[in-house]
Amino acid sequence: MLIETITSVRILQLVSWVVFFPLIGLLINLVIGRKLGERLSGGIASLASGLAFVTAFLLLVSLNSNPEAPHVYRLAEWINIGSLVVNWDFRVDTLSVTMMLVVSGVGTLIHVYAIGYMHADVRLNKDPERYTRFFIYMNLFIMMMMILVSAESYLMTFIGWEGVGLCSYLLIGFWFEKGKDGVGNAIAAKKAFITNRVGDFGFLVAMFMIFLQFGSLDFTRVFAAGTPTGELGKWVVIGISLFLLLAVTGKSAQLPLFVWLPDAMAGPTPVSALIHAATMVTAGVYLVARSAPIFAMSAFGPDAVAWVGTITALFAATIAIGQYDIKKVLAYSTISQLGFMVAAVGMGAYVAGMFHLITHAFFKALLFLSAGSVIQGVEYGHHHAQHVDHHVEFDPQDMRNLGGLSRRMKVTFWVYLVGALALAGVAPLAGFFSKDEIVTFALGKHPVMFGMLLLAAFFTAFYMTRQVWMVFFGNARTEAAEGAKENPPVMTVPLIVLAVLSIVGGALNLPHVETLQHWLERTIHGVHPAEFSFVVAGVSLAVAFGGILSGWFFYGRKHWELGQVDPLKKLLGPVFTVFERKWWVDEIYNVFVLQPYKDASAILAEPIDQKLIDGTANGLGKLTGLVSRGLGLLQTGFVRTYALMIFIGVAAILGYLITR
Amino acid sequence: MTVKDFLSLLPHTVLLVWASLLLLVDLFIPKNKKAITAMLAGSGLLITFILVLRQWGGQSLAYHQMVVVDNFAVFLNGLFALTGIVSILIAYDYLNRMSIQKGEYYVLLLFSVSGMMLMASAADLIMVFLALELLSIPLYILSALAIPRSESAEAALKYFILGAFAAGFVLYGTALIFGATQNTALVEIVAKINAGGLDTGLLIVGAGLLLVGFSFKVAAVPFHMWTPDVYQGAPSPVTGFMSIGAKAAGFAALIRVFTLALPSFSAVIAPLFAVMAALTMIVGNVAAVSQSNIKRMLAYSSIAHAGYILMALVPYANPAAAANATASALMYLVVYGLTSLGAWAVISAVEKVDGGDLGVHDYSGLGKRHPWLAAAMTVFMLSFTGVPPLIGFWGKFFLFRTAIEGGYVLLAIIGLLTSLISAWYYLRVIVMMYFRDGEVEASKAITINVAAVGLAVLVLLIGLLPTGLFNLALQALANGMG
Amino acid sequence: MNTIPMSYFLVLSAIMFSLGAIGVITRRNPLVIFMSLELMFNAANLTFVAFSNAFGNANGQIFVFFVMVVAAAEVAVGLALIVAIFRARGSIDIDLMSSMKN
Amino acid sequence: MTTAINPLVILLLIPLVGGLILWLIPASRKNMLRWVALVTSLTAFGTSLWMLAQFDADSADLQMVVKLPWMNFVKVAVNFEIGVDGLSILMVLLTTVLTSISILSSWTAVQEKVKGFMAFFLLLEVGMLGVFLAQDMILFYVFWEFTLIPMYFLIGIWGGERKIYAAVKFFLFTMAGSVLMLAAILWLGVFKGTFSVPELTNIFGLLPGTAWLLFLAFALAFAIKVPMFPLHTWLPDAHVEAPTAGSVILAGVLLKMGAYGFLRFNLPLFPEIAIKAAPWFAFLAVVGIIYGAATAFMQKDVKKLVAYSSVSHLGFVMLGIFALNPLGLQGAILQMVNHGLSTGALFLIVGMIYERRHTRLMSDFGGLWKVMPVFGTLSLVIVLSSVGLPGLNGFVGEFTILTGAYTSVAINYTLTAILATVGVILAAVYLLHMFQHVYLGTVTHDENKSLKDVNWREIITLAPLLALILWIGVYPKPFFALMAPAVNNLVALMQPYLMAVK
Amino acid sequence: MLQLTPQLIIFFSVAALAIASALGMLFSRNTVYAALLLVLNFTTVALIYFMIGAPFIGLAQITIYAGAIMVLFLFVIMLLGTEVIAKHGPVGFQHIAAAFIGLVVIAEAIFVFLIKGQSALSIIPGGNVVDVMEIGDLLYNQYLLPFEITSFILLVAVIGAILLTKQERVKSRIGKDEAKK
Repeated sequence: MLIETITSVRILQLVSWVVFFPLIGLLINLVIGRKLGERLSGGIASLASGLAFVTAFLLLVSLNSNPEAPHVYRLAEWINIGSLVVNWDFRVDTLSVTMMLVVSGVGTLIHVYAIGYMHADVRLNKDPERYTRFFIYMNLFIMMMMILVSAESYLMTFIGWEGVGLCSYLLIGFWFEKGKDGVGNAIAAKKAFITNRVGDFGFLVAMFMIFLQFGSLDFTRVFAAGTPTGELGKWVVIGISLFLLLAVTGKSAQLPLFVWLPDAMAGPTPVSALIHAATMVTAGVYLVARSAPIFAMSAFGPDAVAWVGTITALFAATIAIGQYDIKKVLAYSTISQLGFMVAAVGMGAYVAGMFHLITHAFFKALLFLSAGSVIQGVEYGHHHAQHVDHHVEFDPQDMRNLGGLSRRMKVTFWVYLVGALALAGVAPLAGFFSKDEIVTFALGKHPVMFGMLLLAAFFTAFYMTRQVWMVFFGNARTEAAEGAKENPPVMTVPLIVLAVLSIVGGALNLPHVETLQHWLERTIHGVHPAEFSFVVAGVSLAVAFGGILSGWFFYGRKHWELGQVDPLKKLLGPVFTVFERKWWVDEIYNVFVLQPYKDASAILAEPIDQKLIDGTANGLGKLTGLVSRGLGLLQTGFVRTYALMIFIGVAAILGYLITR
Repeated sequence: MTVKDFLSLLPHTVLLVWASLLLLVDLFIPKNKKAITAMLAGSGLLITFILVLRQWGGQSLAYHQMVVVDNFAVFLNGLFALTGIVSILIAYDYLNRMSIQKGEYYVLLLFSVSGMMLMASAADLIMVFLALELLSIPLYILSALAIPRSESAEAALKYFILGAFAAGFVLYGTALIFGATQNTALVEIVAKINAGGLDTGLLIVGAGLLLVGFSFKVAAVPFHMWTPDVYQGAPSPVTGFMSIGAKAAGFAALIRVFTLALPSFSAVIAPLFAVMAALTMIVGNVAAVSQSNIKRMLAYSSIAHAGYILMALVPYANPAAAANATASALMYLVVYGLTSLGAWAVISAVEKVDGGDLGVHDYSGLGKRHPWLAAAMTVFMLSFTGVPPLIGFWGKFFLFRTAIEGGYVLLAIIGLLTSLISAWYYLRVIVMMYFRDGEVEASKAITINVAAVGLAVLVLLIGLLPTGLFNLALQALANGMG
Repeated sequence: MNTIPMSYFLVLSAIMFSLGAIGVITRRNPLVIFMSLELMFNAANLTFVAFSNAFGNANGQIFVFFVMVVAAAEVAVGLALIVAIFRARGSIDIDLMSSMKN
Repeated sequence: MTTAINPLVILLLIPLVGGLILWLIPASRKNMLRWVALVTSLTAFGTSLWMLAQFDADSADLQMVVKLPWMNFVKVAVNFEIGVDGLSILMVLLTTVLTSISILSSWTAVQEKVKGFMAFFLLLEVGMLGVFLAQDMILFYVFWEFTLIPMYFLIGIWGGERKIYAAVKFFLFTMAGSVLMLAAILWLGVFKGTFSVPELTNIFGLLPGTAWLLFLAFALAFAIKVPMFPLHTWLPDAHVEAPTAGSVILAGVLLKMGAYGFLRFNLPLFPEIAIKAAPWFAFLAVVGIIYGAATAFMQKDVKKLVAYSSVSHLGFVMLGIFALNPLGLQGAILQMVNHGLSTGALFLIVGMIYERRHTRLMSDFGGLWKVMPVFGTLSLVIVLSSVGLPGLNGFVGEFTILTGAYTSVAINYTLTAILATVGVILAAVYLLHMFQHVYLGTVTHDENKSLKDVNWREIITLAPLLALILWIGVYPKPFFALMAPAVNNLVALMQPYLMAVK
Repeated sequence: MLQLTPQLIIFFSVAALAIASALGMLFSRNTVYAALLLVLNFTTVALIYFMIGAPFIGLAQITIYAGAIMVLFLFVIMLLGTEVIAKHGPVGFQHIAAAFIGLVVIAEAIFVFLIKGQSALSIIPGGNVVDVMEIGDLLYNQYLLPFEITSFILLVAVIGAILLTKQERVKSRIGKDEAKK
């Protein structure tokens, strides 16, 4: 009976509840959250997210037994003007359900973790009032993410797409009065939003082109439309794919729009884990996977995607090597891993990309949360070491200030290690399988791509090793690190769950079993699994170990001392500086984009608007006044002049009249 | 002279006799009781007004074609009589405050009004000339009423010299037209012209010279230059009176002679009108912008308004627009008259004994100190600007409509753009009254305040239902001579 | 034929009229200005009388009669005005009467 | 369709009567004056709802038409002809809503000359409603010009430091455009024999040159009012100097009169010219979008920033109108409503902080969200609505407009729409810049530390706007449904010309 | 072709005298001379009137104009003692401009009257004499109304003359304020 119920197709109609549960949660917290107290407030939010997960799971079960896809459920009409018909339609297929599961699953764990984390965080930042607000934002995020993945049309996807951007903005700026000069976080939030908007611009233009070409924005109708004919049609599809790529680079932090993600680490750590590692940033990957039929029509759109992903993967990895901030390293690592995913979907390896998306969600969320655990543990130590009246600037995220935490925060250490190894691609952890699949695809695609991805993988292993050693091994380099202590179970339990998932996640799509492959094939047609090759697997495993070994070579043999120069810098010199300074990308943007825009605006606002345009308007007035005074000069006051003027008038009139 | 002749000119005759008798009666009225003179003068005008109204609908040439009584004349005569009444209301308090209260003021006013009425009724060029003198000479004297104030003397002398100068052109023009047609009666002239075979050179030069004289009276460019000085120098109620009276009389003659008697020359005259109208609108409005004295500003504005009326008269011979041309001009004379008299009433109320508080900036704070006067002034200024739904808008509306109907779109656009410029200086008065603080004081006399507020109410009310006025103006042409 | 063309009279009157106008424009003394005005009126009168003769009717002469009366009236007012101004200011120079301008 | 008691006439009368009642109340009874004004405006709002109830959304026709003879001179009749259709009904509702809100917002902000303020406001409402309801060109012009007077006084008497400059500039600029419009109206009336807009629709037999001139005369009047670049320069001054309620109405309704004018006159009267002019106007609209955004970014005064943002937003509206397809037009009309709500609300929040601090410079603020959390949250929603965040009203309008522009046959340059889309990015730039400087960061000024959060009256003032912002964002269907038939009608009117031109 | 008949010679001489006296008035520095030259002009014009059959008007011209009005002028000149006023005013271009425009107007008159004129009218010296009877008849019949109006004009002029020249016993407040300034 029960089985029958949950496998029936009617269960799929529940899909809108993945949106409504978080909405209800956020409304409850919005209205009475402050009165509920922290536990209850956080609990409700987590429950809302958890119920969304349950719903998603029910969908999974039902969908499994109702393979005829896709299922579309209409909630309400939305826009219906002429040929533009867009409705609040939810789409249930394997791809969307997969994303829902990842989002709500990881999301719920992070919610639970945040109950503990935020309890401490709001006190450290001296504003406990803001606790509820955090969970409102988090539920809003889950809701928006659910809209994004469950949408049946590009436009509805876009709502979620920008909605999660908003949540990102709000959560990066959660401590809006903190950061550099008191506005650092606010500026980081703004940067994230605006950079994302640049990507969204691409999304919008892509939508216009889709609408013009296919006459609809609904996935079903667009994908069913078939390849446009003619030269124009060909270029339109290329345009669509390239503008979608722009959207992807914004949301998934790819070159050249990745710059916001490192700064986004200003948000509370659960946010970094959920939004800026596990879910939101992968929306770009999802978008490409979702738009697979369009990319399939496009001549070189997929290649562009693949190359952008590949270059980003390598580029970000190099930067990660030169960072000292524990979260920044992870941020660049995220960019790099997103590069892998984007490269994968670009190569047509949609399943591989999705697979990596899922595993990455597990281990990167794990890493971030663990980093948060580290930070809070160290903050705790810092506060205990601190005397009340004098406050020394201290950065608990700077790895140079840490060290030796493996002894003080044992759970955190072990789960971190799991995450790091998974990320490095050590078999049989989750990361190995997913990354290996991508690398295998790359070999088939282009040798250079293959080489670059391998190099990125090598760097990944290297910087993770560097990080683990700097944070957890050696001696505690500051008092704070000395006094660090393990966090409560509400935080560590989710970590352990995620660690387990990071270990076993690879089972989702084991070679030759390929559960995920078969599951997603129902939605994304025409993808084939990569032929598993022991050679490639061996090479990639070797690369991982090579990275770890060289990492150990530089950072493991000799413990880091406070104030020392990075050992790698001695070896690489200026090259390392390039990594350390992030290839000066921010500076380049500043010189070539921001400053010119500011200058142009200043010119428009002052010389053009005030002087030229307003000046012209006022000048016309002044001119009238001038002419007026000029006419006044004729009015001499002498009656004889007036008589003369009359006489002149007479002469003129007579002159005119007699010549007619 | 027959009884019919006498009855035709009954209002004029009554007014002239009333004025002469008032002159005698005034001798027996003590200096401090000139209110009686004022009231007697007012009642004379009222009686005249009633007599004028009774003539509506009839049409007759009288006194050997010297005068004509038609609706056109009646319409304007009514306007003149009312103008006279309002001027008395405005003047009485003003003259008291300035200590120049004289019974002769009212007598001369009545004579001037009768001159204007004769002008509107004149059907012979001799009558036009004599009426012109009868209306002008009292105005010269009234302008000089405030002597020894130097502005008054200056204004009177300038007005006199230039007025006589212009009258000379009228006279000479009349002589030439007489020479061309052997006649001075308009009906005969029309008949002669229609018969053909005339010395058109003489005729057209004569017409040109008449135009000069009339343009002087209505203050059209380039015969406008007396206006600012005279308006500024003459006592304010006198200025108010002549701003509408003299202008309307000038237009009465202009319309009578040119549109009714000489339409056959329209091909030659219309371009002349057009150029003059354009120049008048531009010069009047632009020059007003830089004025700081409110009387001078309104003088330029009066020039500008003459330009608008002239603009509507340009297509006077175009059969499609002719009726509307004259009707809209007549209507605008009423519109301008109501608004202008009102504005001058306020100015008279605000003016000080020493001639102070005549600057636009002196009106600062009037809105607070004298809300009624200020509100009235606001209405007048907005009406001058042509903001709906005030009467000024409808006046301009019909004028521009006529110009466009007659095919002079460019002229209409010039008019519209210059009325935009006019908004600038009219608004400045409102700015001063409401947006600036000041300690301005104004007369609290009931007459002048009633005149100002009453006119404002009229401007507002007629503005809501302007049809009646325009239809009246149309009917004024229904039985015109010619 | 011992007639004189009408146009001669017209030109003569035009010249006199113009001279009068020039006088109004150029002279500073208002008395002379008045005289110049009288000259202008006089020129117009000449035209009337000449036409009257040419047409053989008396209407033009009647007109002249009226003009003379009006001229007399104007002169009376004008002279009175000058007297009043002279009393008030001690001068009748019209160029000094130019305080209102622009 | 005539009903015994016509809502439109009553709607026009209510504020007028309210104004007269105000006149009878002594000036010293300030609260009574406020209540009377509020009740009047709410009654007007109620009447507009009644009108909505009577409105048949499936019909493209003018409804509730009243046609009374007003003037009849010689050949051409001027009628008191009013009616409402899909193009105007939302504008009427917007007017009544915003007037009530504006009056509520000036409850404490206006303490001097309350009587005059409220009376002018109600008069202004009469004028605005008249503009949207009038179906006779002369009547339209009368109402159009009439709105100038109350607004002129509202700016001039209750305005800021440079109020006189701003008031006069506002008056002169608007009049500059409308005088030429009057010439065009007169020309049409005289030579086409009627002033009635429905009768004039799709007039034939105009020479191309004449049609162009008439079109431009109308367009100039409306473009100044909208305002389109480069005729916008009166707007920042007027907005900054006007009292809060005045700015709300100015941005919320008066600017819409310009855009509405294009819809009501330029498109139906001169379809062929409109199609030919579309690329040029679209170009100007896009320049306005980007120019307004860039200029807003440089402003130091919050109110000025919002003012320039109007230039940018109205650029979208104009782009939508000249897309000349259902998408663009419906988007434009909705965006007119949206801009009224969002920018009106923005001016309200600026007014609220101005009332507390008597400054509007961004440099005087910072960290307000911390001090005034509720206010900060409300502001954020409003700012995001203005940014065009999906799920809020601004996005629906902008997206439909941009899609319309992109697919427009009349504009025919897809680059136009793409450039306009850049405006979406730039809007985020200047608005978030403002939000950061005013609300985020630390509290930099001690005066700001003790600021009171919004009170209930202020929340009630903002609440209807927020509700509408969310409603339109999530479920705009009823709004689109109201205008769809009329817009389709308009498009159908242009269709033959569109075929001919392309 | 122009034939110099005696009538023409007389006309030209008289016309020359008229123009010369007018010019003399125009240029004379002394107001008294100007007045006397104007009298001469009026008299010459009266001569013309006699010549072209308008004896009544000629007589009136001499009595009213040359006699009464000019005496009035001389009277005022002497009363005020303002015979000479400096010739050159503050507006220098005035004379040249006036002369130029005057010449233009004269040229226009010559053009329209002499060159372009189609009028075949001519004057018969000594002919078409209008006697006083005829004038009186016209004046009291056809021109009764204008005649009456002129009387009112004269009345107004009288009132004006008295009003303007009457010395107020009690000076008006304006006068006092003016004096204080």
